[in-house]
Amino acid sequence: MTKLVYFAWVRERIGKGEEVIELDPAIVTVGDLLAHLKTRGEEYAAALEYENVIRVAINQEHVEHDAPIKGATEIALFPPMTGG
Amino acid sequence: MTKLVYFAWVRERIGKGEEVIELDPAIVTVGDLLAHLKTRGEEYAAALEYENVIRVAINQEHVEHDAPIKGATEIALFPPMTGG
Amino acid sequence: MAQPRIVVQHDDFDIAAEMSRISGQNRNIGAVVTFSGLCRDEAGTLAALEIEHYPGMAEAEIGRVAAEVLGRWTLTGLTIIHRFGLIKPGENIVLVMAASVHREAAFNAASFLMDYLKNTAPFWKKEHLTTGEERGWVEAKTKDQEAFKRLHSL
Amino acid sequence: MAQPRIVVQHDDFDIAAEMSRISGQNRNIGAVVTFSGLCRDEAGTLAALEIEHYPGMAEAEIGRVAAEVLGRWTLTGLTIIHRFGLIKPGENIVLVMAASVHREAAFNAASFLMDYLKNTAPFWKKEHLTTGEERGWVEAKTKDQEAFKRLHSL
Repeated sequence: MTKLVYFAWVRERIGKGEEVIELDPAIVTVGDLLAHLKTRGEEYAAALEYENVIRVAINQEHVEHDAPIKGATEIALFPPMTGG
Repeated sequence: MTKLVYFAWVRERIGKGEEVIELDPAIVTVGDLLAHLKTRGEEYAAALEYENVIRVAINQEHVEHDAPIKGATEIALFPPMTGG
Repeated sequence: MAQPRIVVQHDDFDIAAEMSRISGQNRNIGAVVTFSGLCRDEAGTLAALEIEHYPGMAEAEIGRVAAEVLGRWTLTGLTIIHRFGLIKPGENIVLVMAASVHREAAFNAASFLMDYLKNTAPFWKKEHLTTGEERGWVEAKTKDQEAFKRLHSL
Repeated sequence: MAQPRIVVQHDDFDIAAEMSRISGQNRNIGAVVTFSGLCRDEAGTLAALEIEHYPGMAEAEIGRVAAEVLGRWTLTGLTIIHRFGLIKPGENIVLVMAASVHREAAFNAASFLMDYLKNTAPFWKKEHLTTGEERGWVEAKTKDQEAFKRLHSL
């Protein structure tokens, strides 16, 4: 089981802040995960429409879209940061 | 009559903070003034020994050594600044 | 130097207290550079900013940025405070305070830290207008996004 | 912006009060960069700095530097305070506070202002040692002297 967490407009479009899901072993990279999530419903498709702007962190560290998700206990999806 | 003011080690070596002197009309530039002051005694010669490090301000604005002193009411001589 | 001081909180901070804390650590500090980021009123149109953050990762990521800065410049103290929640115009959002023996290190460290922080620390701003509407999420500037991509080669 | 605030005094200053003063002027300030220059203890050897200044010219020259900075960067506030007289390790010597809409202007203005000020404002430091002796006048750094010469082509 993997915990997914969402922030800002990704959270708003998906309609929840977090969820725990079972990931198929065929989902190897972050890119695979994003493609899979888009099939879970309209709200996911809307949230992840512009896939390449989505930032991803695994276990609270930024990763690239080709990073493997093996070993992830928490995967976060969010828009580009606007702090500071 | 022109007021001369001295700061930091220039003041200490000359032994006073200010004085008012009558300047000969042949003293045209700052450089002429420095050369003249050096003839006024050992303490002046010691203060102005390394003439090119001496900074000069006329009426409270930095000037170069070739600046004319005409119109000066206050001429200041001091070492390079070390504020900030 | 001691560990950097990193705080993520809703509450406001006290610059004078942070200054005493950083300069009290060491009597050989010659320079303290402080950056305060404030909430602008956008010519009277903005009622408040709502700042969302990723608890845990926010602190961890600021810690990674601080470690990078401490590897590049020799500092005698470093404090970073980032607020979240509802923040009104004129209020503080972020504080970066860098102390060093000579001023160049503190200036460079504080400036670099802010650039880096904006691009990598997980905070997002939403604007609430004085009309009562939400203008929505602030968009990341293109130059900030490009800086992030250079760092992470996405 | 309003006139810069320029103060030359013996008394210490209050950073929090200066911050309120500069940010209270305008609700569209996004960034305040503060430089505090402190008296170092030089590894315990320094008892105090004695700062001599040229009254009148000190204020005038800081005003000229401030005008130069305000011509180069768009600021919403600028404060410069320089102390004189006897100053002990850990105490403040100088404060530069620059406020702007975006952070780059405030950082660049504060950093430039300090470089410029060190080279042209008529202040001189003498060191008093913990042994009771005077070490004498602090020598200007070669790079500061060269910067002054470039400015004034002496």
